[in-house]
Amino acid sequence: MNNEMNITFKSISANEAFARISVAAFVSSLDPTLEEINEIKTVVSEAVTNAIIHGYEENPHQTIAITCTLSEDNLTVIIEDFGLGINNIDLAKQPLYTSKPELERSGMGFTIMENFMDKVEIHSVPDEGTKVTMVKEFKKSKTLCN
Amino acid sequence: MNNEMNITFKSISANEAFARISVAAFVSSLDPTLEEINEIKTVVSEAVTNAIIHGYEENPHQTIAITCTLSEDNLTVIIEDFGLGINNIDLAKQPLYTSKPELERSGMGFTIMENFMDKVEIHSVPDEGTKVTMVKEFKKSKTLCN
Amino acid sequence: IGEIQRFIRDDGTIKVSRSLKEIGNKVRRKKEELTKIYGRNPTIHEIADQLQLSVEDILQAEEAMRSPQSIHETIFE
Ligand SMILES: Nc1ncnc2c1ncn2[C@@H]1O[C@H](COP(=O)(O)OP(=O)(O)O)[C@@H](O)[C@H]1O
Ligand SMILES: Nc1ncnc2c1ncn2[C@@H]1O[C@H](COP(=O)(O)OP(=O)(O)O)[C@@H](O)[C@H]1O
Ligand SMILES: [Mg+2]
Ligand SMILES: [Mg+2]
Repeated sequence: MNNEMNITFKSISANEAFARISVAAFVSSLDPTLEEINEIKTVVSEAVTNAIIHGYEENPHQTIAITCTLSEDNLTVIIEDFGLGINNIDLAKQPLYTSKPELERSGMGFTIMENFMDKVEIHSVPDEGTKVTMVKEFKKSKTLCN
Repeated sequence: MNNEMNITFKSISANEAFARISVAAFVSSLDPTLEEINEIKTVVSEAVTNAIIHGYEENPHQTIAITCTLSEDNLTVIIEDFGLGINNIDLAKQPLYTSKPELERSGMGFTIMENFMDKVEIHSVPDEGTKVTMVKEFKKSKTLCN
Repeated sequence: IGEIQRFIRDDGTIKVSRSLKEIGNKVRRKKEELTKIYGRNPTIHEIADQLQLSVEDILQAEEAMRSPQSIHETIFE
């Protein structure tokens, strides 16, 4: 069964948990494993944190949007902000690269997303915002058992 | 800190759990008691079920929208569908009244909402849809501790 | 609604974070057991069925295991 949801929320760090739990709850109808749930939670947290810290530089009055689409055996999550954008996407994706070393960022956000998801696409326009599209495939064998 | 979120999702009964968990996760920044969380989850379930069963008569291709606003010590939840609407709101609110006795509905949805929430407002236009606005106040003493 | 709520009602609200952690530990143990039996990671429904919990309970317990600042952790403190 195809399914879809959208959430929008303010750029407040307390909403990171809300976003993570909402996406996890939405995905649970696909009957994922705990590993898959935790991977999805982690990538949602990374992308939402990026939007808050980098996209909006911690201005709490901005909006973050998430769209999730489920088809038979895969999930697409799109996480979007309308903030500063990324000048050099190739540089941003490099492991350990961070533009905010003073905040003790690890620079591993995009690397984690690429590891846990089957596809990660970053679309970003300076001063317009950033849209991260991620796809995760769930094993057919498992979903067929239900 | 004021906070706000919106969610929209398809009128599929699997999304009832998603909606309930999302609203609970959002509210948890107010540091509610477990009882308050359970009350909120229950009213969200009742209103979403009403939208699916009555508003859309189980057509799974329609959309339900929820908006939550948090201020210092209260939560406003608005649950909206764009379905059949309610002809007689006073009748609909009566305990035990149901227009679908064949589905073994209890007719207690609105009564439960009125019991668990501090304010319930129903706005409905036949063939346009139904919007249920609910407010819950949280005890000040508790939220001040944060 | 679920086992967690019942647990809390029986035990008093103060222990909520501990009871969630206990459920989280049960979930981890059952997960390992089922992984051996099935030869793959069990799904969230398979774990829920075995423990007679709801999927919602499992999600809540997993979130509580996730971080010490978890929302559930602070509910009664
Ligand atoms: N939503 C965003 N808006 C603007 N810049 C971003 C965004 N997400 C990531 N970036 C840029 O990409 C860099 C790398 O991101 P990431 O791998 O998550 O590392 P970190 O967040 O630890 O810096 C960030 O330092 C930032 O410069
Ligand atoms: N979203 C809605 N759209 C259309 N009709 C509704 C909606 N919500 C409630 N109703 C009407 O109000 C009646 C009472 O609702 P409720 O108290 O929840 O009882 P029940 O759902 O058990 O019938 C319903 O039987 C239905 O006729
Ligand atoms: Mg990051
Ligand atoms: Mg009802």
